[in-house]
Amino acid sequence: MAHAGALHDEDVMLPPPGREPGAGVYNEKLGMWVFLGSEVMFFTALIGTYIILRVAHPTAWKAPGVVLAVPITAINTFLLICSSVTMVKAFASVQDGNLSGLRKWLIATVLIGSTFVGVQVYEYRHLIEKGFVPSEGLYGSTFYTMTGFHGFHVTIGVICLIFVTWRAFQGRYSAKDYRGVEVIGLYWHFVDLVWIILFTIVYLI
Amino acid sequence: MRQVLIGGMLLTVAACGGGGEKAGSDTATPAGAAPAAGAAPTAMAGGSVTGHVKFDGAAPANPTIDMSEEAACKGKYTGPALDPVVMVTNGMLGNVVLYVKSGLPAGQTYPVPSEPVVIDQRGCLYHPRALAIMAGQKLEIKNSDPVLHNIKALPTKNRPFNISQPTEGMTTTRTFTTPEDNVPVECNVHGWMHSNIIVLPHPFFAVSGEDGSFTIKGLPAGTYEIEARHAKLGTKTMSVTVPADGAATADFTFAATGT
Amino acid sequence: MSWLLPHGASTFVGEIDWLYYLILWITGIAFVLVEVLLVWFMIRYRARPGRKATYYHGNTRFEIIWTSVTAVVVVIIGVLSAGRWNRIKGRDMVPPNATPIVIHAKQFEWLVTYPGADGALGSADDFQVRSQLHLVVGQPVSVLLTSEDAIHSFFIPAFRIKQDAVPGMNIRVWFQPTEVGEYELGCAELCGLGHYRMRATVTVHSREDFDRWARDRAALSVNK
Amino acid sequence: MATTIGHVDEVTLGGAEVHADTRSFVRKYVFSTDHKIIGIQFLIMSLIFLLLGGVLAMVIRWQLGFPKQPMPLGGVLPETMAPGGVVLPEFYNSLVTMHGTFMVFFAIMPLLVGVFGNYLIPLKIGAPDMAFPRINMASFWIAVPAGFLMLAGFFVEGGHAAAGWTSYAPLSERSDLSGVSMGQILWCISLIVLGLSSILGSFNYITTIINMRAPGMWWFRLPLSIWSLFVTAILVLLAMPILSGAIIMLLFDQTIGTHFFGPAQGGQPLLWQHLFWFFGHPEVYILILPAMGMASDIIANGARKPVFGYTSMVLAILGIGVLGWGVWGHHMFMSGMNPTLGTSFMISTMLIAVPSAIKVFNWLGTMWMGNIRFHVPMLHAIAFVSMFTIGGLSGIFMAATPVDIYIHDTYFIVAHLHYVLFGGSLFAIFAAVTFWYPKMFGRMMSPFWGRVHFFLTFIFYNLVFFPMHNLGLHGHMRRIYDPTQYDFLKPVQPINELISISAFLLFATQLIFATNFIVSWFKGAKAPENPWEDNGLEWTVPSPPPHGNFVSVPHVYRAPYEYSSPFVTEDFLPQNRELPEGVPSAAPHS
Repeated sequence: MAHAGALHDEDVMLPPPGREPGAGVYNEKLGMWVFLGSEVMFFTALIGTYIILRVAHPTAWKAPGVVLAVPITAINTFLLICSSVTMVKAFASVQDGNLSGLRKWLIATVLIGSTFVGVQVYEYRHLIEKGFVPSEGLYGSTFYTMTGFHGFHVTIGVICLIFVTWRAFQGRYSAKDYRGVEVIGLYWHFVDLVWIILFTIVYLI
Repeated sequence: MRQVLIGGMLLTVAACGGGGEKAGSDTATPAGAAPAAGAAPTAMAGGSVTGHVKFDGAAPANPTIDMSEEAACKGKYTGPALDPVVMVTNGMLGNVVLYVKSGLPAGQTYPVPSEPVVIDQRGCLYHPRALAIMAGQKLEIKNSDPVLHNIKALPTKNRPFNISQPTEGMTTTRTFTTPEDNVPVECNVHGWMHSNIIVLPHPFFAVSGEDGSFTIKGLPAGTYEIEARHAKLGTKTMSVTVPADGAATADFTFAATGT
Repeated sequence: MSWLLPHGASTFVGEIDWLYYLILWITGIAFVLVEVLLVWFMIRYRARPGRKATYYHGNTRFEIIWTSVTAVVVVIIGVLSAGRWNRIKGRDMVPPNATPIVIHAKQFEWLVTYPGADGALGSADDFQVRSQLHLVVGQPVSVLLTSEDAIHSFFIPAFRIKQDAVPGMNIRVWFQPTEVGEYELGCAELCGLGHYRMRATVTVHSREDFDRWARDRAALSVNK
Repeated sequence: MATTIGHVDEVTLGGAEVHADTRSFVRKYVFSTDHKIIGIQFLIMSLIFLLLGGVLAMVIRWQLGFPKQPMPLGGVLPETMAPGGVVLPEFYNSLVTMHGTFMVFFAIMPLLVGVFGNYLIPLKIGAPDMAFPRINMASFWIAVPAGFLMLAGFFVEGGHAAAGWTSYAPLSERSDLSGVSMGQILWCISLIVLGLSSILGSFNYITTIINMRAPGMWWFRLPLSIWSLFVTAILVLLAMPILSGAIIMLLFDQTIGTHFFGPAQGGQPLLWQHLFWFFGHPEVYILILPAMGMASDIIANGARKPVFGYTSMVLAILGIGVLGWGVWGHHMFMSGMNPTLGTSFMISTMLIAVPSAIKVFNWLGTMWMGNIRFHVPMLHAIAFVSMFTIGGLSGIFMAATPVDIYIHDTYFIVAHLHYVLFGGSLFAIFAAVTFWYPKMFGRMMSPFWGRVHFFLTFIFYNLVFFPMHNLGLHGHMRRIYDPTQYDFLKPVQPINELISISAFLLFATQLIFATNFIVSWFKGAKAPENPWEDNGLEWTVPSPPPHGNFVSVPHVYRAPYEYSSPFVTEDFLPQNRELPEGVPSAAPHS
C-alpha cells in the first residue's frame, strides 16, 4: 500500500481514504447524524409523554394563550428560524471561501441564538411570577420539561457555535476544510426543527 | 474533559452532601438542639408539679381491632383487642401528655435528659399511645412483638424516617432536632397503630399513666401554665405556682364530650 | 423440586395448567433435543490428530425447516393462549352473577369491602374486613382492585390469579373458587419494606357457612 | 482529524498507522485515547462492579436462605442496614435494587459493550482506532463518576434506592412510601450520567464500523461479533435516551414536584412502566447480542469450521434488533393495561423467539462435523449455548399470557433472567475474556485453573438457578424478604437453603477466576502470536498491539470463518492472508 500520508491534507472532507466505502461522508458528519438519532429518541420520550398525558387528562391543560404568551414566543420562533437561515449563509460563504462572510454570519447566528434563550428565560421568569410552576400540575410539568430541555440543547448549541466562531477567527476553516461549520450547522437545524414541533404542540394547541 | 469536571463536581457535592446529612440524624447534636443562645443550661431545680387527670361521665367504647390476621398479637389479648383511644380506669384518664406551655424564662436552655424516652410496641399497639420528648433527646423504639412493625414518623420541621423492626427485642434510637407541635407516628403493617409525639424545647413534660397520675420534676420556682393534651379529647390548660423545692398539684378533668 | 403446579381451586386452574403442561412438553422436548445433540456433537466431533473439520458453510434447507417449525410451534401456542387470556382477563367477560367486592390495597394490608346481605355495594349493610377474603364455593366473584399508595399485585396462587392494583386506577378481576378450604393471598409487586408481609387468608365457605360468618362479622364495627 | 495540540503522533487517518510513542504515562494509561487502553479500563471497572454485585447477591441469598438470622460478618454493617447482623427489610429492598442495577448497568453492559466493543471493533475491522478517540475517552471518564454516584447512594440518609432496578413509580418517586429520598435521587443522576456515557460510546462505534473498515472488509465479511456489536450500538443509541428522558422525569417528580407519574395529580404510574420497558427490552437485547456474536466467533474457532449459515445469523441479529422494539409490553401483562394489548404483545414476543431459536440451531450446526478443540473459551461458549437454550425456552412460558398470569413476578422470572444473563452473557464474557486475554496482555490465562473455574461455576450455577424454576412454579413471589411468612412457601424453604449454599460456593469459585485473571497478568505464560489459531485481523498484529494497531492498512481477502479450508494445509485461514492467483477468495455461500 503506497504511503497515503501525502494525500492527507487535500481530501480531509471525504470519507477516510484507503478504507472500505462506508457512508460516503467524513466521520464527523456521520457521527453527528447518528448522534441526532439519539436526540430524536430523547425528545420522543418527552413529547410522547406529553401527548399520552394530555390525551388521558385533557382538563389539566388550558386553552392556548391563556397561560402561555403566544405572541412573544411566535416572535421567538421566527428568530430561531432566522438563525437557521444565518447558519446556512455561514455555511454557504465558507464553501465559497468567503471567510469574512463566514465570521459575520456565524456571529449573527450566535447573537440570534442567545437572544432566543434570553427570551425564553424571560418568559420562564414571567410565568413563574404568575404562579405557573412545574409543580402546578401536568401542564406545568410537561411544559417546563420539554421547553426546558430544548432550551438546554439550544444553550449547548450556542456554546458550540461560539467555539466554532472563535476557531473561524483563528482561520481554521477554509473552502477545503469546513467540517466544524457543517457539523454544528446540522445540530443547529435539528434543534430548530425540534422547536418548531414543540412550539406547535405546546403553544398552539 | 469538560464532562469529566462536571462529573467530578457532582460527585463531591453528593459525597459531602451525603456525609453531612448522615451525622445530623443519628447522633444528637447538642449545639443544634438548644433554641437561642441565652443563658448557660442550669442544674435541675427542686420544684415539681404532680396531679391526676380525671374523667367524669361514662367512658366511650373504644373501637375493637380485628387482629385475626396477626396471630402473634391476637394471642396477647384474652378478650377482643381494644384500641385504648380513651383509656379510662375507675375514673382516671391515661395517655394524656402534660407539659409546661409557658412561664419558663425566655431564652433559657436546659440540659438534654440523658435517659431516652421509650415507646414500646407490644400486642400490636403503642405503649404509651402519646408522648412528649425534648429536642435532642433519644427516642428509643422497642419492638416486643415477634412480628414486623415499621415506624413511620412524618414530621414537617424534623427529618421524616421510616424504619422497620422485623424481630422481637429490636430497639432503634432516633432523635428529633427541632421542636415540633405534633409528629404523627404510624405502623403501615398494622393500619390501626397510631401515635403522636410532641417535641419540646425543654425537659418539663410527663404522660399520665393508667391511674391518671403524673409528675413534672425539676421546675425552678415560678408560675407556669401547664397544658394537658389528649389525642381525641382535646387540650386543657391550668396555671400553677411552683415553690422553690416543693410540689404543686394540678388536677385536670376531661368530660365525655371533651372541649 | 417438582415441575407440577400446586393444587388449584378455581375455574382458571384447568385452563392455565393445561396450557402450562403443553408448553412444558414442547420446551422439554426442545431442551432434550438441543442438549443431547450438543453433547453428541461434542463427543462425536471432538478434535483428533490428523482429522480436519468439514469445510461446510451451512444448509439453507435446514435453516428454512427449523425456522418454520419454530415459527409454527410458537404461533400455535399463541393461538391457544389468546382464547384463554381473553376468557380470563377480557374486560367484558365478568359473569353477570358475580358478587361485587372492593379490595383496597394499601401499604402492607388488603382492606376488603363486602356487599353485605343485600349483595349490592354502596348500600348501608356493606362492611369492611382487614386482610381476610371470604368467598362462597362455586360463586364467581368480581373484585374491584384499588390501591392507595404504591403498586401492589393481588396474587392468589391457588386460584392462578394475579392482577396489579395501580393507584389511580380501578381494575376489575374476576374468578370463581371451586373448593372449600383456606388459601393464601400475597402481594407480588415490590411495594415497600413490608411487601413480604402483605399476607391475607382466603377462606372458601359453603353458602350457609358464609352467611353465618357474614352475619356476625357485620355486627362488629371495624376500625378504620 | 489531525490535531495540532499537544503530542505530534495523534493517529492520522489512512496514513502510516504506527508511530513512535512519545506520550507521558498519564496520557498513555490514565487519560488515554487508545481504544485498547479504554477497553482495559472498562474491563477493570466492570469486573469490580461485577464483584460488588456478587457480594450484594450473597447478602440477599443469606437472608432468603436463613431468614432473620444474623449474617456472618453482618456486624460490619451499620445499624440502619443490619442491626446485630440481621438484614432489615428496607435494606433488603435496596440490596435487590442495587444487585440488579450494578449487574445490568455497571457490570454486564460495560463488559460487553464497553470492553469488547472498544477493544475488538477497531482491531477486527482493521482500523487504527475509533472514529473519535477523545469522545471514546470521555465516554469512559463519564462512566466513572456515574459509578461513584451510584456507590455514594449507600452512604446517604434513608439508604439506597429500594424500588427495584425497574424503579416503578409511585414507590420510586415518593420518599414517604419507600423511606428513601437521597438514595433514589443519586440512582437517577447516576443513570443519567451513565446514559450520556453510553450514547457517546454508541455513535462512536457506529461511525467506526460504517466508515473505517479496512479495504476488502465488506459488510458480509464482518465477523459476527462485530455485527452484533454494531446492532447493539444502534440499540444503545436509540434506547438510552429514552431511559434518560424517563429518569429525568422521575427525578423531577422527586425533586421539583412535577406530576408525571404521581396518580394524585393526574400522572400515570403505567406511563413509567411503558417508558422504562420501551427502553428495557432493547436493553436486555443489548445485554445478550454481543454475547451471541462473540460466542459465534469462539464456537467457529473451537469447532475449526465455518459458522453454519452466516447470512441467516446476520439476519437473526438484525431481526432481534428490529423486533426488540415491539415487544416491551410482555413485561406488563399484569400491570393493568388493556388486556387486548396483552394479546398483541404476546404475538410480537412469539415472533422474536424465532431468531433466537435460529441462532441456537446454527451454533449446533457449526459444531456439527467440526473438529472441536475444548480450550477454555470453547468450554464457556458451549455452556453459553446450552444455558441460553434453557433461558430461551423458559421465556416461552412467559410469552404465553395465561401462564404468565401465574408465573409473573415469581422466581420463575428470576430463573429465566439469570439463565439468559448469567448463563448467557456472563459465560460468554468468561469465554471472551479468556480468549482475548493474550491479545490484551500478551500472556495466557492458566488453562488448568480456567477449567477448574469452568466446571465448578457450571455446576454451582445450575444448582443455584435451576431450582428457582421450581420455586417460581410453586408461587414463590419475587423480592420478598422472608418467604417463611407464607404457609404455602414453608415446604419449599429447604430449596431456598440449597440455593443459598450453592450461591456462596458459586461466589467462592469466582475468586479462582479473579486470581487467575490477576496472577496471569504477571506470571501467565507468554502468549504465542496466534494462540487459538484464529482468523481475526487482531491476531495479525503483536500482542498487545501498539498504538495505531496496524503497521500498514490491512487488506481483507475473505470471510472471517474460513476454517479447515481445502485451499490451505492448516485448518485456519486469516482474513488478510493473500493466496496465490487462481485460488478463490471465498467458498460459494450457502
